[in-house]
Amino acid sequence: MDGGRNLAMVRELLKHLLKKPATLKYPFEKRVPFKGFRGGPIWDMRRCTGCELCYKVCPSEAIEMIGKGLEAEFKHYLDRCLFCGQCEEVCPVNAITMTEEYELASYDRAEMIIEFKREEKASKNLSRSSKNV
Amino acid sequence: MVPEGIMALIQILLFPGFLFLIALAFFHEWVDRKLLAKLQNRYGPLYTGPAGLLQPFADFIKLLSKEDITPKAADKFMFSCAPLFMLSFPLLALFLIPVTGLTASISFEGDLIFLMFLFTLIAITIFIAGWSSVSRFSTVGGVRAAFQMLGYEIPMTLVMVGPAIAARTLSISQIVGWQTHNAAWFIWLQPIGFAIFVLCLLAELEFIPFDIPEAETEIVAGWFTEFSGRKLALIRLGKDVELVLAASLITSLFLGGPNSSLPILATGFFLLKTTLAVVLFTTLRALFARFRIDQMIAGAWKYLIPLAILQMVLIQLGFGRW
Amino acid sequence: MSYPTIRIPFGPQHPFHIEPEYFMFEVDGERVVSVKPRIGYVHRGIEKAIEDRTFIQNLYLIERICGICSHAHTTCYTQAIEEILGVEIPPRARFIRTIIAELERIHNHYLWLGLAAHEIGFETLFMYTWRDREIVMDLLELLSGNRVHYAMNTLGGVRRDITPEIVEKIRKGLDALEERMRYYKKIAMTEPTISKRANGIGILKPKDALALCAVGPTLRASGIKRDVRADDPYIAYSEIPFNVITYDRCDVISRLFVRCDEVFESVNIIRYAMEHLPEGKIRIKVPRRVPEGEAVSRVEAPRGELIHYAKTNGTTKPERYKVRSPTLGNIPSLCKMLVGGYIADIPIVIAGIDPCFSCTDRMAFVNVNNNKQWILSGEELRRYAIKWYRKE
Amino acid sequence: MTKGIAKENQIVDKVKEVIGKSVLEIEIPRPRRIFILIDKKAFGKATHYLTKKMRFSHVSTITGVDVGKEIEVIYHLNRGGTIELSLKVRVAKDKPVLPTIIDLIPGATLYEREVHDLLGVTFEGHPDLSPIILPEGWPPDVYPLRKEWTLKKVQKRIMKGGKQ
Repeated sequence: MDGGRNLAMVRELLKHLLKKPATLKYPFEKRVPFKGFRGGPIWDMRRCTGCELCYKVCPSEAIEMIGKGLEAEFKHYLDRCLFCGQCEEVCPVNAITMTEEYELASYDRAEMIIEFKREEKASKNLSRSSKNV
Repeated sequence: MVPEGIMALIQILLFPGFLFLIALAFFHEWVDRKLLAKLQNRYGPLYTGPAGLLQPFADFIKLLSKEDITPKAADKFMFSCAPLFMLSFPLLALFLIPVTGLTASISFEGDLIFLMFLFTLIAITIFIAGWSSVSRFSTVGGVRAAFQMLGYEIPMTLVMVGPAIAARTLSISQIVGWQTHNAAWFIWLQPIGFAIFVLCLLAELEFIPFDIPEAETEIVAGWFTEFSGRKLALIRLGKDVELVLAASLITSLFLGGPNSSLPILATGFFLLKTTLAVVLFTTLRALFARFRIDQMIAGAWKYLIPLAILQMVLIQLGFGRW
Repeated sequence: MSYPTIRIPFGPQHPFHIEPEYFMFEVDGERVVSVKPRIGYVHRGIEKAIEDRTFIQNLYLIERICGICSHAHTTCYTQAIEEILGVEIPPRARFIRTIIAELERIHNHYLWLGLAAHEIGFETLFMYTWRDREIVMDLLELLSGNRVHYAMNTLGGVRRDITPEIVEKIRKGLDALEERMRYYKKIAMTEPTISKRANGIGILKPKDALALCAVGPTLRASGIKRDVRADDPYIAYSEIPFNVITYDRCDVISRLFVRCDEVFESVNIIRYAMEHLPEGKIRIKVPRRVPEGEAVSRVEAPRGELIHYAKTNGTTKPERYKVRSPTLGNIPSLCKMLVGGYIADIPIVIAGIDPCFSCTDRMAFVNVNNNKQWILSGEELRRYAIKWYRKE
Repeated sequence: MTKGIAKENQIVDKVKEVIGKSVLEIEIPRPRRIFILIDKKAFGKATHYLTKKMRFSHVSTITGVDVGKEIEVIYHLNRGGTIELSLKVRVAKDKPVLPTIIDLIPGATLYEREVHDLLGVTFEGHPDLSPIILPEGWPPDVYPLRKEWTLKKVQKRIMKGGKQ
């Protein structure tokens, strides 16, 4: 039963005694995603013209527009978003950019809705207004 | 209270007794998990205590606080006794092993036979645990444990008797004494016996090549699928103590046990050798895939038993005697 | 003296299934007497959902039919729609699609090797293969911006280009992947415990494989030379030389070898494709409205032949869209293999065909239970109401 | 596009010889693809001829399409992995019955059960037409893929009356 002990496996095992583990000590060591990684999208409200293209094209209806044209504001539902980048692609004025943030989980669904307000009404339009920035 | 009575109490409860053995059980589980992780290129337990040392203890406490469910159809009495037996038999067996010197807490002529009897009892407890928790998975697991016992029981007994014949005694303490006096460990004298003994202990501990009774990918967790909460905690502790028992049995029968009478030195040697034995188990565990039950039994009867008999013949011819 | 056979349920929740499928086994002792499959537990009704979404939105819905062969599904989908539109995508886009398809095949086969090792209890090999799988997932993240759902395909081409330094990184990654797979193949050949658990297990004779319409590695492991990439070439496979792997031992170990060799083939295909990458655009404009028509498109997904049937009616939404994933094709042959084996062989034989039940269950109807929970919570009720009124 | 379909034309001519009159429509959109719509009467002969004589022995899948009054069942047959022939048969919606092809190709069992579950086409001679995809408590008369059963109608039916 223990006849054909194969040495390839034994050598590999012993080699691993010296190797550094391949796993990361998350959350203390974090892995930086590559450039171009599709994380949570953010809206640049100064550029947005309220053309509704991103709202129409979103496959999972994760974008909600309030108001029309230049006063339009957005509510982005992170828990429905697919991170497909279709809104970033379709936006004629490049107002939407996909950040490299992937730690977007939260216990409370209300926190998963991110509002993007216009400049004069509220100060924090560029950055996210929810807790998990 | 006569001081000598207190000494006996301390011996049983504290030093070479329960507390020490359970702490050793946790330590050996930690060694096993850390080494297996290292061999598999990952970290293993990290955050509880220094380098995850307290992880097994933390698991034990966590399980104690979990809800303890008994299946409605289960045989209540047997279902709750199985974990108790599972823990007490290995602990009792460990008292037969010399730890702090050349003689164990309990040592009488024929304690080797008593130890073999305890081994069989452990296997039967596993079967009862599987049988009494009336779920398909655990029944199949229990039956497989019984089959596996048929496989490894005979070669293990044959091989355990080897050192006894060479040392012309049936008491473990005297076998250890014999090895210390003649400064000859049985691992050199009876290498075949040592190899078979290690394989049989792997089967008894249900480690990887032989973890058939609890094959998680086939029958969930095999015989202890239905246990939870306190009962599961006791079973896992029982399995850890069983690991200590297997390691200390190898140390005393084949590696010369604590080969000095001074308590500190003896315990030091004992700890060193048992940990080495656990390292051996873990390396084997990382090396193999799981056998099927019919392959295991066929292998045991086709290879292990003839080799064990060959070892017996060699001893009779005087090779293993010195 | 036949003992009463006891029935052992495998699934729908079972530690070794990555997805809920359900097999009811009649077992006589340790021998399997009969098998009754029951699927449909991850039944999300994608085909019905496809019928009321636009073609662009469908792209992302179809991609999520399966986590591992998402690119195969989108390639098949974009091919079908482009065929109806009568549009020819630029050659560079075809090559990039092929590169991603082959990277996905390597990713799938590494993942499968780890799962198979876990099935037979070989924890260490499971850990090693899944560590090496990170190499190909990093390459895919580098190329497409995401580890699993690459969203590289779009109607009319691909969305991202391959730059020279990405090509260099891929080449280094491929060398490592090839070298590791050679080592794993040697292990699979020499390690006695693996061959004991996989040799001569789950036999599928060529005659049965053909009659039961098996597909992919399961078919090729029974000695039949069938591969959509060679027989019915699509995207850039007609311009890239490669050979179809077959083994004829018809058991689990030969399925393992077929997949190992296919990784070597994929590595060569990618290297060839990167050297002969044509210049030019990577996508062309495609109208939103697709003319009336129908198309059958076939792709060699990592698990086997994947076939899509599209029927359009001139609007922006498809009339009918049928998806048949490779796993559904292999289930009849799987039942044939399981009968007569041991209980202990069930996981490795099921894993042998590399089942992906999320693919198999993508059929026709929305699972009402999810909807119900979905509607009850306040926020969803509000949004559902908005959507409802906007439609009326 | 016509140069590459010599083989396909041959096949179509042979099929015409055998069941010429009941072939309603033929279409070869591209190499290695053939669509043939035939009358229900000639279905048995056509499938037998194709699978046995013409060696279209691999069924990739069977698709059901609701075309208004009728249900069109498409058999995607395949020969040697290359040529894909889609044989279309139309069946009335109120009496959707078709003979099974399991005797010719055993591999079609699950596909026929699937079309039965979702569109209600019963296949005579099929050993076990029990639901394979839909959940156990599914009302027997609801065929989700039929056009008249829109998403909302089915939800109402399921939540209101149907056993779930």
